[in-house]
Amino acid sequence: MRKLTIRAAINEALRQEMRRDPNVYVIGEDVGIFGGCFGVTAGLIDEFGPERVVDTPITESAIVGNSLGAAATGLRPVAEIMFMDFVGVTMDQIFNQAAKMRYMFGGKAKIPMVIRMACGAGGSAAAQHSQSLEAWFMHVPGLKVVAPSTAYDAKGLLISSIRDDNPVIFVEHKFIYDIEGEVPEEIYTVPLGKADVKREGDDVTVVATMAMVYKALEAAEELAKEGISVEVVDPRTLQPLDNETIINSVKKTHKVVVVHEAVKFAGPGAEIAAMIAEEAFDYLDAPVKRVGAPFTPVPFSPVLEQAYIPSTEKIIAAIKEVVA
Amino acid sequence: MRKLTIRAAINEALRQEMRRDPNVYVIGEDVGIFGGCFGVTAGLIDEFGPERVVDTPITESAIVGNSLGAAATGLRPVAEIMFMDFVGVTMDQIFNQAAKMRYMFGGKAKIPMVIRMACGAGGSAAAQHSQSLEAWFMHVPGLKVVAPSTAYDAKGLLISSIRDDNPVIFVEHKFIYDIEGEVPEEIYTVPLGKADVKREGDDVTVVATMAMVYKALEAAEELAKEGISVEVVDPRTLQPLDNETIINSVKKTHKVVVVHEAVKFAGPGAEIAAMIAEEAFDYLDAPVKRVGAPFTPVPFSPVLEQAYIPSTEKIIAAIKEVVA
Amino acid sequence: MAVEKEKLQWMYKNMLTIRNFEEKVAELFAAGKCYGFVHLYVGEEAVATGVCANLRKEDYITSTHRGHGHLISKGGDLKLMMAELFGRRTGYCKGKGGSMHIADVELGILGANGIVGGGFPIAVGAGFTAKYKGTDHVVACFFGDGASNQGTFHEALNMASIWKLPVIFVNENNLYGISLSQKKSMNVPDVAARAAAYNIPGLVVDGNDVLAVYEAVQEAVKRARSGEGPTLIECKTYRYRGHFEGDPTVYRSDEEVEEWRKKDPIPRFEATLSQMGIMTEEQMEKIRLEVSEMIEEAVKFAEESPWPSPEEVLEDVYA
Amino acid sequence: MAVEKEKLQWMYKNMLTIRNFEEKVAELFAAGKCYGFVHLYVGEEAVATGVCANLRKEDYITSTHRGHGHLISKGGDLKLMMAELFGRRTGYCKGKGGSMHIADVELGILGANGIVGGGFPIAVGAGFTAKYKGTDHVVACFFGDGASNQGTFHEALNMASIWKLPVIFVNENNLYGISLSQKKSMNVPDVAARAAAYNIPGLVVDGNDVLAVYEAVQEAVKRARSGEGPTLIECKTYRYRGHFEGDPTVYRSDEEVEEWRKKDPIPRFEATLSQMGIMTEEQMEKIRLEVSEMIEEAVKFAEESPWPSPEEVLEDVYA
Ligand SMILES: Cc1ncc(C[n+]2csc(CCOP(=O)(O)OP(=O)(O)O)c2C)c(N)n1
Ligand SMILES: Cc1ncc(C[n+]2csc(CCOP(=O)(O)OP(=O)(O)O)c2C)c(N)n1
Ligand SMILES: [Mg+2]
Ligand SMILES: [Mg+2]
Repeated sequence: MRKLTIRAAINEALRQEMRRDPNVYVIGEDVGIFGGCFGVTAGLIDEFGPERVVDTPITESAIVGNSLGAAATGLRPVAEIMFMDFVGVTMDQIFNQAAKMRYMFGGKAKIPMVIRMACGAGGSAAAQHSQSLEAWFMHVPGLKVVAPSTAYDAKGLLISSIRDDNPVIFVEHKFIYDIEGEVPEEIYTVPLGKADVKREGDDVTVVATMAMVYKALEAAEELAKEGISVEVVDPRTLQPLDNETIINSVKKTHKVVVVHEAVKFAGPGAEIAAMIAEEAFDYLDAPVKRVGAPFTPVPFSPVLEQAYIPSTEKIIAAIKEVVA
Repeated sequence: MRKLTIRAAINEALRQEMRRDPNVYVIGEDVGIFGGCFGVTAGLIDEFGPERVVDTPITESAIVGNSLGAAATGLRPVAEIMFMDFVGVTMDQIFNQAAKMRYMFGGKAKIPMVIRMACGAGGSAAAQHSQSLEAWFMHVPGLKVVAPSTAYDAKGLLISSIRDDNPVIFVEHKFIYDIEGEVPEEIYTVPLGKADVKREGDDVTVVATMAMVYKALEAAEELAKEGISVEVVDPRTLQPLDNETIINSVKKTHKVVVVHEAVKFAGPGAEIAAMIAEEAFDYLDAPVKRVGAPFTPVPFSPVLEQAYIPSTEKIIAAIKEVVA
Repeated sequence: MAVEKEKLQWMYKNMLTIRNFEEKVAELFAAGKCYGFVHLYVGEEAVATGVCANLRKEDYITSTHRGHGHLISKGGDLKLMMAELFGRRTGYCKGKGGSMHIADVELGILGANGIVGGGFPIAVGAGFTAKYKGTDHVVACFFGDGASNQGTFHEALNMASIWKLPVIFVNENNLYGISLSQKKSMNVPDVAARAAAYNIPGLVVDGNDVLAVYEAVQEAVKRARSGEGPTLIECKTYRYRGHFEGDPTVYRSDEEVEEWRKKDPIPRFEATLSQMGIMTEEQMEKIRLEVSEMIEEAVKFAEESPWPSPEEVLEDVYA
Repeated sequence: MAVEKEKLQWMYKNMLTIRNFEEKVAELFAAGKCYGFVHLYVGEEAVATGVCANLRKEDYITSTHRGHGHLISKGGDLKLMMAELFGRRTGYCKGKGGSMHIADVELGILGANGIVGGGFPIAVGAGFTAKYKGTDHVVACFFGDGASNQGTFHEALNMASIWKLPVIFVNENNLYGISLSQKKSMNVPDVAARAAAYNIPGLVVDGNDVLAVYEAVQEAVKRARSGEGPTLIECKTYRYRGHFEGDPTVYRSDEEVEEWRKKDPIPRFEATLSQMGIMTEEQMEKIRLEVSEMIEEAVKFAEESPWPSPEEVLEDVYA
């Protein structure tokens, strides 16, 4: 099958959904002629014009709030917040307004909007351009949180997100944009709330998200040589979280390591680990391990950043600890 | 000993620290003649004047950013964000600026500032005036997070927070402001990062925060009648979290229930439970239970709100499940 | 300006309705029948009335924490409003929202809002839809003097201006943001002065004169419908009650309140109506009775309505 | 205006230093020796220079993502700056910050900032300290045309105005916020027009004329030091390079760049200096050499500096 990068897969999802539904449009900073800070919206303005590929001033509260007002009145915006780190300036519009509007109105509003944002470290972009903050959004009732790791998933999940009648936070790890994978040309959906087993195994479950899926697979490959069989589960959506698939894997392997790039403390893995400790305790043969970033802002220097980002070696070490 | 409400204990801490150190001042909306939305700063303006009890426009980003700029240049602001729910409009100044400034500058800045904010449901204040969002701040390296449950702790912890050279998020549960407790008249500190065992017990550990400490104590009292001995641990500060005290309790009881008012999913208890499942797994005889709010915004109607807030009954039921 | 008789009568009735509704709510709140935070609109009735008299059903409004008057003026159902304040299942939000979150999207009411400044960008978004879809709908965005200092004010007015969106920004300057006098919260006498920063018209009107508000907004709506973009209209007014029910109002003098009582928009409009020969005192009395009956009915509806059942807490989070 | 000779010479040298530093960084970045996002100040040298020529060591600045010029002008050490861009332990932030976060609190440099608009409230806070402590320190807050649409702009200018804080808001209007032309991001030709919303002076100056900038800021600093409050000064200028290193600049024309090249602040100031008889071409050449030596030394220092050790990642989070 044809291969696309994650970047191109997302671009294709946007393009196909915009062709299908005239109410779908893209809005954000530099999404037009510039094609988006990461090139994700490249070329869309040529096909759809500036009315549907809307360049905004640098005012994220207005971008999100505008999208919310538009969604509540019949459109289906896909807003881009360049770097996930910038959500701080628009957090209120996301969590108090978009996420809660339906509930506060007693179910009498539909808010079909997607907010795309790029997370992740790896390019020495430092403390305000490298964060992974998905845990915050998981904690907000009313939001869905999507975090793909492959081009196939990215396209199918974005299409599902656009068609969803709720606000969806769509997180894109900026350092996997270039990774290629097979992607059907036609429109298809990947359902929200379904995890995917990226590799089957018997001895230990690794639950990993986004860029960490690749490191987990590398670790699995490495450990296979030593006779340790690792199953890698990618939740793909963090809210709703597919507890069932995760628990089923733990029931089989009895051991689990949760891996993400976000800060470990109170990170996305805290919920996953706590859920396992609560709901699959009787199947566990070892402590629930977590691998995440240390409790520091993201440093700039490549040397420090490499020490900061969870490595394949750290994942291997954690797996060895639980299978020991 | 003399008894004070939590409200009065906080007021006294502010007053005594302002007397001691001319660089300490209070800033926020309606903190002056109005005495703060919850009356916490009542009377301070009479003693210290409008220069040190600073009423601001309704601009939370400017309140926090101003405090940060002042802290970085030699003052010790205590800012008030009336309702914790309002942090969304100033999140960037808190997590990208205040929390990270020291690290980004290579350790060459001191940011002695406190941000007080009131959390919690209970008065039909609905979705945007009732939240408990401490989990967000726990996930931010560079912040400390304090969450007292008693008047004694509130005073001592606030004094420690004011004297700390880092940004401290000081969370006050608005529906325990009126609860009285013994409070020494003199200045004293309660160290940040030390949990407190609010009741000793042998059969099960309940880790509870803020308003939930009282419900946990009620549950303990109730269960004592049935011969179940409950230990109640109050972390008091959530960052740094006193893992040691919690683990020691679990080592003794082998069973644990984590209780908070915040939404359960990805809430503060996720970290506590995951930490226990990782570090005290071998001492656990039962699943790590969590009791928290359901995955919904806070509803308005008293009937719904009562169903929303974790109740003593739910805590009792959870305890019974783990000790069964 | 010639305003049709029916419209003038509607304005009168609407102002009375707001006044009576609010005074009843004050009473019910004191009696423990309504819950939470309640911010009343007593004294400011001319603003919402004069604004919404220019709007169609398809037009939108965004409201604030002090929203009852806006909602009533945009056609909100008194029974559903009252039931919501009572926390009943029959309320506008099934008891989930309360005073600060009442909405009726069908009527274009995009919600009261508990966050000061929260409504600005949402209003701009509704205006964006109108432009995107090529309708001539307009949006009225209500906000206070205090709110005009919030960052979202700036972002939203700028965005509405550059895209010429059909939004009328209606400032209700009641001189205070809770306890802080507008004089201390900004360094310009008029919020309207800020329109210049976005190169849009900015007007000051007497917010206790319903016809003055009506006229100013009429012009702004015309501009908006014809694609000429937003307008900022500042209505100088006053709230007679505390910021919220329970506020001891230590921050203002009785004299000031008295001064403003003399400018009460309702007696003023009554005088105008009888001068213009639009209504006699008897006709007004009839309307007063009608209104108070409507309010009584709303209270009765609310009181007799069922509570939500506890399980309903879990519903309506997602579509 | 009579400016002392030494100050004029300092200005010249400072502008050259920024220009050389930035061009060297462009080269080093292309060679893979500097990392991350680098936003260069080439073309805008007159602004930071003219501003900081009015400041004392005790005064403060807040900077932006495009901060090298500000830092150099406030006295930042070139070696420590360069070492930081190289990610070395000897850098200003021990390699933890990089280009977007360089700071020197001792010199009153409260940091570059990766968040557009992030510095506004921080600047106001430094001004608050000056007022609280009764010093006559002032703060220069640098920001772009794009940043002036962000909500924090509004909140900060309002706060500085009501409290008469000693802050000079220095807008560097280089016509673009990344790809978006200022014409499309706001509906007023001048950012300075926004000063009226806060009732503070708002001026437009030629940002490529260092003496014009100097003079305008001198007045503003005087106001600020004497407790009269903030000023907004818009400096019209242009960046010759892309938004960040690597930007293909598809959003602007070569003609436009050429037009602005003709207004290059450095040759212009050279002409002025020789006209005024302040410096001869030989003296300028001498300074050029001095500057390029300083830059070479800074690069050498950076290149020879040790990397941080991986464990250092955990340090400096808390005091
Ligand atoms: C972001 C935020 N900050 C603070 C508050 C608390 N608050 C509620 S209403 C209010 C005053 C609003 O003043 P104004 O905009 O003038 O409206 P008014 O109440 O006078 O009608 C404040 C400070 C809030 N709800 N949201
Ligand atoms: C809150 C936020 N939004 C967006 C960005 C991405 N960004 C970095 S610089 C920039 C443009 C800033 O334009 P301007 O203020 O005019 O400064 P200039 O780059 O022209 O010097 C943008 C959009 C950011 N860093 N922070
Ligand atoms: Mg007001
Ligand atoms: Mg610019």
